[in-house]
Amino acid sequence: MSVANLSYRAVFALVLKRDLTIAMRHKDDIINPLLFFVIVVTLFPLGIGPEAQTLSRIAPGIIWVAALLSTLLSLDRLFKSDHVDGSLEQMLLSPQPVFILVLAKIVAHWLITGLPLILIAPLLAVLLHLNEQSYGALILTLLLGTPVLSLLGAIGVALTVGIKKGGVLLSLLVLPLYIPVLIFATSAIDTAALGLPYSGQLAIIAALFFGSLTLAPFAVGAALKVSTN
Amino acid sequence: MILRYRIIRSKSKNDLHQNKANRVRLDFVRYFQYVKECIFPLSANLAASETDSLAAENQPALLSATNLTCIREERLLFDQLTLEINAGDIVQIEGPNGSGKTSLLRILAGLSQPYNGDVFYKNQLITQSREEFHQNLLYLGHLAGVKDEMTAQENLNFNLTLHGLSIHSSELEETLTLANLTGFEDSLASHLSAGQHRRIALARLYKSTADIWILDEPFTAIDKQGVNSLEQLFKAHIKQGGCVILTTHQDLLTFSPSQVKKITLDYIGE
Amino acid sequence: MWKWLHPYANPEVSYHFAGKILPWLSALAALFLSIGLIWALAFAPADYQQGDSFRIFYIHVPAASLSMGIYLGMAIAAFTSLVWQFKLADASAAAMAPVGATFTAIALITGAAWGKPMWGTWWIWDARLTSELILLFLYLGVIALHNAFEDKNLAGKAAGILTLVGVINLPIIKYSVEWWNTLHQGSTVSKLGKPSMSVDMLWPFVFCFLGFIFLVSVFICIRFRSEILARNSIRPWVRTLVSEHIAQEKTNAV
Amino acid sequence: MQFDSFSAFINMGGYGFYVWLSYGVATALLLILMFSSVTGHKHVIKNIAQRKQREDKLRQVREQRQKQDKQSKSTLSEEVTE
Repeated sequence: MSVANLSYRAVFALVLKRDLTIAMRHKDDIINPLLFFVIVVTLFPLGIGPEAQTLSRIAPGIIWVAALLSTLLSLDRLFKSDHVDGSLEQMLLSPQPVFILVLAKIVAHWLITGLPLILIAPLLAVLLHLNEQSYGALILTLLLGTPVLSLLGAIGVALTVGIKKGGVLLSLLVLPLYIPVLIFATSAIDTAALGLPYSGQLAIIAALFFGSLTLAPFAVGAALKVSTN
Repeated sequence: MILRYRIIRSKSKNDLHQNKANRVRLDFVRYFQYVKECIFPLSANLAASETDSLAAENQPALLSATNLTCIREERLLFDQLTLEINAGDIVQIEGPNGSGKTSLLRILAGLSQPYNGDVFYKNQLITQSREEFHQNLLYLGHLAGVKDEMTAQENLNFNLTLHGLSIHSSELEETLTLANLTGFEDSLASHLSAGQHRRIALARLYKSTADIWILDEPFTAIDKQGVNSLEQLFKAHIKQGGCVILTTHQDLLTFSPSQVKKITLDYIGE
Repeated sequence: MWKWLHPYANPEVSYHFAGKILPWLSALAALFLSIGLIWALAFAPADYQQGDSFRIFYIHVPAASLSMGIYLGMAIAAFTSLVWQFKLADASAAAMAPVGATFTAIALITGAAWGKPMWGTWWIWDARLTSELILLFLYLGVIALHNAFEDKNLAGKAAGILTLVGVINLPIIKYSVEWWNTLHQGSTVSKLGKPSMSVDMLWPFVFCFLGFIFLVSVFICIRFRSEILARNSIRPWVRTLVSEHIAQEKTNAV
Repeated sequence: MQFDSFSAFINMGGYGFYVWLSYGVATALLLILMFSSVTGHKHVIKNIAQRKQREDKLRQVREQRQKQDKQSKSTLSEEVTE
């Protein structure tokens, strides 16, 4: 046995592996938000009507709003179970930087919920008659946008994790912050449908991604310290 | 045991009366003199421990706190609490339910911020030397910090690695044997009993290199034999120059009363 | 440099200071608002395009800019409280949130009432109205978070973090909404833009604006005082203050 | 004065409903805020007074207990001297 200062990468890998292991043993946590996503998207044609033209017009919005909601649904498990069984305290008390721990947990959350969403999105796009030219834009915006959802959402969860009925409050806190991502992502998909370049919107989403990647873990760390207080 | 407890209690009550600022202080020298006068007029044993604690004063206190004030839900739990914990101390915090024992432990561990006052690790603010302090701190709260979805071995491995201790799997099994979890290494924590849960968390103590152990009700759900071996562990830890701060409703059985320092929290609003 | 601020960092001093300036602020607010509003309603000339509906401008614009201003003030207070552990800043941020939310609501409703005769519809997804609506959501989030915590100090810290996240996001949201608006509305130019004001329109506006600023200060003072009391309820000075207050009320009742 | 008569003032050149709606709603909201601020202040004071009463009661109970403790302690020290 030896006392060693773990490298940041080792800490990151340790927490990531732990969270993924837990998720793999609790598969319904992965599947349920995904099912929710699919069901919400299939409800829209039933509510609006099966005309291909209308559907393809609103498809980007539907897919993105459903993605927002299913992320919101899955966010709860990001810190809740760790808070309930005390392992969150232990993590905050470890000599490792909170930034790394938090980032690893968020990345794990994205791998568990964001990635499956991206994989299944083209299938749903087919159901909604999304314009063929938009598929690339859909995947790219989801790829850049869903991490932003996880990062911003983590702030909200960290703030509400100590509150008994934090679920409803969470949506009030987090959804307004999601608006820019929603606007730019859907507009990128719309622009792509017209055959125009959408790199501008993508660049803005990328900027949002890097901005939240650097700032959100700090906010999450501070919020967790308040919540475990 | 009961006798001693009462006298210390009334002593600290006296303190509350005399001192408007309401310091519950751990003034060991005065404390021992008091005990000496009261019960053991001639005790070599006590005299020795008295010089011990005097010698320890030359070094910086392992953990000290000044003027701690804690308010929870707009209730004052303690006010202007000053304490000093040296290497080789075992400190038991007592008080009725809701008197702020857990809050005090959490403040000392740096988990909660006090309303007022500071906590120092070797004369350095714990907020400033966070990493060094956490390297030398082992805190176990009410909640065990054990994941249901992981096996006993995985839990222990994660907890140790996170706190900077790398360990081989053979050693992991040894440690779990010490914690009396033989045969349960590979069972998911969700299949284990409350006591075994607790043991997984406590198994960390056997490998800990931290000086300061802060334990909130470590004996809950632990059987008699387990309590005994934990107390042996505390003894070894203290001998090596560590300190133990704990809350427990039972008294420590294998320690002589003079070894255990007590802090009584029993604050009444002014 | 900050030494002169030191006495005001004491909750007791700030409590009494806020109490002392309160009547002055109220008087100023009443004076400016009565002059400004009467002038705006009865004496200011009608706009040559919008006619008398333009008179909504005199409350809509101050309310809208104050709603943003209060959020900014809240963010500054949250920042000072988080960085320098300045507890009074927490109290002031908590005092500002409901006031800001009310002014945001006023800006929204007056905007809708102005929009109806101008656009023919109560609600239009105009960039300014939309970002005002989102601002309202942000305010409501902060207030809800304040109420969700039992402990006032923790509530202040949590709401402070949310406020700071919000204030970083606010320009992004505003920009994205404006961008979205121009994208979808094409040539429709927002009619709520500030028209070029003549001097006889400007003066009543200035009076109204100042009056609303004083009114906001009155509200914040009252709420700030109660926040200080609630956060320091165990302090002896609060105890004596409260018992004096109760005794006075009893004599008044008799 | 921009208006010839009081009814013209109320009418606001045809926009009366919207103008007075805005001013009315704004006034109402501000009054509600004022009301909630003032009652909130009173509520805080009442709460503190209540808590003070409760703590006074608690202290009385504790003091009684302390007295009993003292008595039992004196009996105890007698035992020790024995």
